[in-house]
Order: sequence, then C-alpha cells, then structure tokens
Amino acid sequence: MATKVYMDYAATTPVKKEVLDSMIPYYTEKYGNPSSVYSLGRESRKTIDESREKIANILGANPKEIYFTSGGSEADNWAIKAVAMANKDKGNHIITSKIEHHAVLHTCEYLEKHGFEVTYLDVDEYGMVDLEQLKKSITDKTILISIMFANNEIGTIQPIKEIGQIAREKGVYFHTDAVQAVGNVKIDVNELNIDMMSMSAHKIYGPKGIGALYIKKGVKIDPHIHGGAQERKRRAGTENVAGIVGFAKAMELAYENLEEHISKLTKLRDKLINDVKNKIDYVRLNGHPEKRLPGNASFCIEFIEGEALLLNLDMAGIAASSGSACTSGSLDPSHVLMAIGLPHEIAHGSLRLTLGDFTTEKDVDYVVEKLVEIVDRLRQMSPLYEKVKGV
Amino acid sequence: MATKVYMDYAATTPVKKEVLDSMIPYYTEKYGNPSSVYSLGRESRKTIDESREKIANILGANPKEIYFTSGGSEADNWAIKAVAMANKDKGNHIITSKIEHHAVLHTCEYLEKHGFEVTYLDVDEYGMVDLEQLKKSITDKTILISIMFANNEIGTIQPIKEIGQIAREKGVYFHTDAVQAVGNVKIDVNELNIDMMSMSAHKIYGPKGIGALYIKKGVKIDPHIHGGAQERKRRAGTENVAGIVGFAKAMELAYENLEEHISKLTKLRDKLINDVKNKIDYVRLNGHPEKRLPGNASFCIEFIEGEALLLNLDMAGIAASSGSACTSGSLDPSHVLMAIGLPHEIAHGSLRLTLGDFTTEKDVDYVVEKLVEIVDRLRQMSPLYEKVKGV
Amino acid sequence: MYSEKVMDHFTNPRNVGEIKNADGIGEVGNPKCGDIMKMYLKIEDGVITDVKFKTFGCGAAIATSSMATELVKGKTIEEALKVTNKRVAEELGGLPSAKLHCSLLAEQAIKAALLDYAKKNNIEIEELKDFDPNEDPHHH
Ligand SMILES: Cc1ncc(COP(=O)(O)O)c(C=O)c1O
Ligand SMILES: Cc1ncc(COP(=O)(O)O)c(C=O)c1O
Ligand code: FES
Ligand code: FES
Repeated sequence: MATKVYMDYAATTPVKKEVLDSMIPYYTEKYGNPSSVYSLGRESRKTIDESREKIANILGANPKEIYFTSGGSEADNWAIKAVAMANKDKGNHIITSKIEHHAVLHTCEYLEKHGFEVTYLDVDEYGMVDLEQLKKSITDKTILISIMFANNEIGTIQPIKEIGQIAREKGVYFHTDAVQAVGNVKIDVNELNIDMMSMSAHKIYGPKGIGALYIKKGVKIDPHIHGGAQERKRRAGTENVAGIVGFAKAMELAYENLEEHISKLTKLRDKLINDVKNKIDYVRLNGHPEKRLPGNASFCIEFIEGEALLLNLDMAGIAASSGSACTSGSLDPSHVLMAIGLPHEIAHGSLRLTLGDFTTEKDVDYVVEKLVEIVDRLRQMSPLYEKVKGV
Repeated sequence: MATKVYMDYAATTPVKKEVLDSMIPYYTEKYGNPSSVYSLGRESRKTIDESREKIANILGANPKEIYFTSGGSEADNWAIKAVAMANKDKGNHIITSKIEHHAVLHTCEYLEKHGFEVTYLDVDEYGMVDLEQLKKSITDKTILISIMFANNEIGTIQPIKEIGQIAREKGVYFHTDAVQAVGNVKIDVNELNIDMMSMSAHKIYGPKGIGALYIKKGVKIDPHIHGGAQERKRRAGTENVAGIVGFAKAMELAYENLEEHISKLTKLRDKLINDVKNKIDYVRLNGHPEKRLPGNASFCIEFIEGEALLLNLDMAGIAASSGSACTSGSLDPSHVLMAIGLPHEIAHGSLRLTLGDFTTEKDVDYVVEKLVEIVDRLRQMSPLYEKVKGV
Repeated sequence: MYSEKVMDHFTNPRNVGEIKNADGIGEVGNPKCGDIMKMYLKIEDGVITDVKFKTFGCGAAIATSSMATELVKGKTIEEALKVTNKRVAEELGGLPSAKLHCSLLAEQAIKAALLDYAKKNNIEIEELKDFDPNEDPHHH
C-alpha cells in the first residue's frame, strides 16, 4: 500500500522543496569543478565556502573545522579510525557506549582486531551513560571517547557537555555522533566541549549521501581519503556541490525555526505517547522520559513481534520502524534495547515512531487507531498474551 | 566572464536533463530509506537494485560485484588500502604507475608509510606503461597491481587486457582506475581481466558525489566503511538513492550511443588538434597519437606559462585546464607531464582541452581563434620566446 | 582568486617590452620552476626614466612585474631599491598566500637590473652588496 502516514523521520526525511530548489542549479548550469580556476569552477568553490560557513556559524565552529563527507557513517568511521591511527603512539584505548550506532560500534570492533582496546560503557534503563563509570574507565592509554549525542532508536540525549568536560580534563579527544541531534537540539561545539562531531543531511530534510565531520582545530587525525587537495587535503574527491548546498540549506531551515520545531514535535509526540499508553496495555516507553529527542516515541509492545507489527502497519499505509532502519534486515533484537536491560522477548516487540515537520495531529490519531487494531489482532494470536490474560 | 565554451569535460560534466529528471523523484516523493521494511523503503531498495543491475550489465559484471561509493577517489582509496590490509599476510608489495591520479598515488604513499612497498612504473613518451617492466617488477610479495585505464591529463589508454592477463598469470590482483575511461570506452570487466575497477558519475553527465567500485567475486578485500548492512556490509551508510539512480541513467545514456559519441568526439578533437598545430608553432600534443580518449586534446605550448594562459582563456569565456583540475592550485608541474619526459619549463605550459557531448564545431573554431591570439600576446611578453625567435 | 587590481595588471600589463640600449638589464628566475623575468632600465642622473619588462610566468608574476615597473618609474635608484615584493603585493590589493612568492621575482629583477647598471658604470650600490641575481627566489 502507498504510504499514507510517514512516521520514520529518524530513518530518513524527504528533501524539503527549498532544499531541492537550492540544489538544482548545481546540477545544470553551475556544474563547474570547484578545483578549476575558471569562473565556472570558482563559482562552485565560492558556493562550497559559503555553505561551509553557514553550517559552521550555526554550530559555533570555524568554517575551517567543517569537513564534508558522504554521510554520517563515513564521518563516524573517519573520526574513530583516523584518530586511532594518528595517536597510536600515545595509546590504544577507546571508550564508547553500548548503544552507539553500528557505524561507531563496528568501527570499534574493527579496531579491536587491529590492536586497539575498546571499553563499551553501560547505560541505565533510560539509555543514559554513567559519568562515574566513564571517568573510571579512562586510563593512560585512552586516546578517544566516542559517545553519541542522541540515540537513534530510543531518542535519549546524553550529557554531552559533561562528557566533553571529563574528556578535556583528562586530555582525551571527544567525538560525538550527532546525526540524530543535529536539527533537533541547539548545538554549540565549543560550549559543549566537542572535539569531533558527525552529521548527516538526510535526517534533516537534506539529501542522502552528504554529511560532515566537525574537527576542532588542533585535533591530531589522519586524512580519510587520499588524493586531490579537497577539504584541506583531508578528504579527497570532487565535492558533491549540490549535496553540500542542500545540506547547508537544510541546516539553515532547521535552525531558523528550531524552537518552533521542537515545541511542535514535542506536543505531537507527547500526545502520541499518551494515547498509546492509554489505549494499549502492556506498553512501555523506551528511552528517557524528558531527555529525549522531540520527535522520538519508542515503545515496547509486549506479546507481539516487531516484524509482524511493521508489516501490518505498512498494510495500513503507516511507515514505522522497529529499532534502527539499518538493522531491520537482521534477526537479532536491537543492541540498544538489550543495553537498557529489556529481555529478548520484549525487545522483539519494539516499535519506533518518529515524527517530523510534516506530521499532523490527524496522522497521530490515525496511527493510534490503526495501532490499537493491529496490536489487538496480533495479541489474539499470541500464545504469550494468552498466558498473561489467562484467556 | 561567463563561460561561453566549456572545454573541460575531463574535470567534470553538466548533469544531463534525463539524468536529473530520473533523480528528482528520489528527493521528493520516493524518499524512503532503502533499509526500511515498509513499501516506501522497499521501493528505494528496488530502485538501487535495478540501478546496480543496469550498471553491471553494461560492464559484463554481476550486480553483486558493483559497490556504490561517494566517487572515484573513494573507490581508489578503498580498492588499494583494503586489498593491502586484507592481504598483508601474503605480501606487502604494490605496483602502480607514475601517471596515476593522486587518489591512487597518495594512497600508495600512505601505505608506504605503513610498511608497504610500492613500485611506480615508468611510462614512455606517450604515457604507456611497459609490459616487460611490469612483469619484471612482480615478486613473491606482490599483492596488487593498480594501473589506470585512461589518463585524465593526456588521455592515453593503457593495454588493460594485457596487464590483467599478466596479473592473473601471477596470481596478483589487478585494480584499474577507469574514472576517465567509463563512458568513453567499451568495457567488459571479464574480457579485460579486471579484478577491481573505480568509476565516478560526474565525468559522464551524472551527479557529483557518487561512483562505484567493481569488485570481482572472490577478491579478498576489507570493508571500507563499517556500520549498517548496506552494500553487502562492505560500505555502510544510507545510500545516496538519487545519486545512484542518476549514475545508472548516465551509464545507460553513455553506452546506448557509445559508437556515435566516440566518432563525434574523435572528429572534433582531431580538428582541434590539427587546427592548433597548424596555427601555432612550438606546440606539441601530449599523450598517445591514437590510443587516447576520444575527447582529449592535451598540448604543451612552449614559452608560455599555464596559469596565465588559463586566465586569459577564462577572460575569453573558455573553460580549460592545465593538468588535472584537482591540482590546479598547486605550483608544481604535473607529475604526468614530468613522467612522459617533458622538462619543467615545457610542462609548465600545458593546456588540456577536453571535449564532450555538448561541444560543437563552432566551439572548436572559437577556441582556436582565441588561443592563437592569447598565445601570441603572451609570447610577445615572454623572455624565452624572444631568445628563440632571436628578436 | 586574484583581486581586481591584479587582474587589471594581468590583463593590461603596463610597460611590457624591451628598451634598446638599456642602461641596466636584469634577468632573474629559473626556467626550471617555470618563471623568468627580464627587466630593462633607462637611467639618467640617478633617476629611472624608463622601464620595460618581459615575463614568462603565472598571473601573479605578470601583474607584479607590471606594478613594480609603475612603482619604480621616475624614481631615484635609492627609492627604487625600497620597492619590496611586499610593497608590490600591497599595491595590488594583496595576493593569495600560495602566490606571494611570485612577487619576489619583480623585486629581484629590478635589483638585478640596477646591479647590471652599477657594474657597467663602475658604481658601488651599498644595498646590493650581497645580492645574487642567480639565486632562485623560489628556494628562499
Ligand atoms: C583518473 C581519475 N581518477 C580519479 C578521479 C577522482 O574521482 P572523483 O572526483 O569522483 O573522486 C578522477 C577525477 O577527478 C580522475 O580523473
Ligand atoms: C545515530 C546515527 N549515526 C549514524 C548514522 C548513519 O548516517 P548515514 O546514513 O548518513 O551514513 C545514522 C543514521 O543512519 C544515525 O542515526
Ligand atoms: S520465526 Fe521468523 S524470525 Fe523467528
Ligand atoms: S611566479 Fe612562480 S608561480 Fe607565480
């Protein structure tokens, strides 16, 4: 069935009209290679510089500290692998958390195979890292702490400033995957003590395939892609000019109306959470009750299985997710839900509804209505539910 | 001045209308994340699969052997670094040539710093590698040969099939940077004995920021970006769906009309070469006289300096290049022109004119007319020309 | 990349050419690094009455030669010696950092021409005692 209600904004977003409009000229008439010296090329270079500046200004960074990448995953890989390589004479220990995105976790696992040691911090039932455990984990050999800004599944927002403060005191670099936080949280990289930060455009109504890594001046890090002199010789490759323009436009739009965006989403999300809790029993909200992304509503609905639920929702025209999109193909329950202490069978019934700028109250009502029906139907055929209800 | 005649198709190309049209829906209504299970996501997945298939079919490859990247530089980096890492127990020796793109050369230099040994093959005056030297360079420790298909500056096309044959006989992997060859040469990866091949869409009227690496089944290579399960777990990151669609469309268009494209460009190029040679003295054509890309005309114009020439051409509305675009910012003469044996001062006067699908005969005439004027003026003020002419 | 002033001097370079029977001729640079500059001076009573140049070089090299000739024309030898590459670059509204070294060529060419003049006329110019016109300015 065609999608009627899209509630998976954390997976990706449509490109806003203003964003697409800003991109088109860079495909057609303004196609010059930014490295070329003639006017058509210089124009592209100027556009990239301006885009970089816009993004830097929003984040309180210097334009020279913004490096464009092909997305959030590349930014995560770059930050972690290249800081590890550049600082291995100093130490081989990295600290991260158990609820990171796979782009961080699998990169850390790769480094473990190549002589690095990684501490995966626990999180509490709300998905919060423990600052005391973090402090205790830092050793002489620790070169990097990588903790995500906000979690993509359960929406929990970490105490970034405090983590950065601890890192700075110990002389350890601090990287944060802010792919989900950007566009949803006010971010000043200096105020928050961030050394490196990953971003991705397609989560904030920009195009897929473009993102950035903020690298604070002075951070010792290897280049990521060798070749031409692009991105200050740290990330070679002809620049995705249209993508960069679209990313900058999306950032601008997101931060122009941040307060409004947050208050609108929070209101809709709270309505959704309350309605679901009121109309369905054996439901729990995952993630932190307050310190969460404005558009994130993540539930565990007991006695039903995630895939069956998603398929049913899809048949009702509702696009939703169970855990993160990237792992939808996998059969294992989400590592995030396991980390917050949910037992397997409950983690299996997770449902992530994420709201965005085009979500309406009517959408919320429709989703709740359909969800009640579907959950009811699935539970009727669940032997687990039968036992609980004693039917 | 606004660009009147674009003659730098080797640097980048405008996106063709059909290509852009094919991309737009994936920004607007078909924005689903390909990893999502609902219909909007499945549609994106299907589109990616179809695009992969189209590209694979054109190259005689299996769709499972095509891995999308953010462009040619990333593909080069991936192929070389990740084959090196995955096969270092077998050996630490890599063979490449002196005229590779910086994405290959700088990657090799990086590996040299990390315990690998690299042989940089010489080329003859036409930019051709010597197959005998190649054979002799292979040792027990050789794990990879990386030789570009066609050179971006001088247009010379290498004997790829023979190189592949030698590599195969010796049990060494063969990677080729085909960024300039794709869309200009018929390519069957199996016939040509290619194990890995880098491609980039923005050289063939597709968008910037998307490319691919062909990896033959069975090649032992590490993943490039760790994270989600995209690209068969070898290159994580939400797929640039619109970019992939545009890339496939561009490939389709390029190979639908390959013969026509080649014969049209060859004719225009030969006219350009002849006119320049007839009207300007002390000019030499760089690269192979026959085995060259259909759109490439690379000259050395003695007694004048490249940048001054380019600036003057730009003021006449002509977009051209001196050496490769990525190094235009650099003061060193091109490594390619040095490798074919040109002395510094001659290499400094290089001019690359590259023709493409929108080039007309009138364009060629205009460029020749302006070039004659500009060369004359610059030579009038050149103390070197003065000596030769004995003025 | 270049300021308007640089582009102006590049497009319409002043004082291009040569002077027959020049009183001083200086040629500096090194074809190996791509650039050569030749400066011709006409000097009467210690004053530079005419100046011409030829340059094989980049946009910055041409523009700085042109500007340098304007700055020394009508000046005394002492005044001409004060025309540094920094001054030339400033007069042009600045140069991109990668191109700053190009302006050195003009300064060197004027000095070389003055040295040639001094030698021909057996005069000693204090400021040029340690000056070597054959030194490659790119390798400073
Ligand atoms: C031969 C060659 N290899 C690699 C590249 C790099 O490709 P991209 O700009 O897509 O990274 C280019 C062009 O820039 C090229 O001409
Ligand atoms: C927290 C987080 N990090 C990283 C990524 C990866 O970003 P991208 O898809 O742009 O590679 C995502 C989303 O997929 C994410 O939610
Ligand atoms: S029964 Fe299908 S995933 Fe377990
Ligand atoms: S004079 Fe040498 S690069 Fe400008």
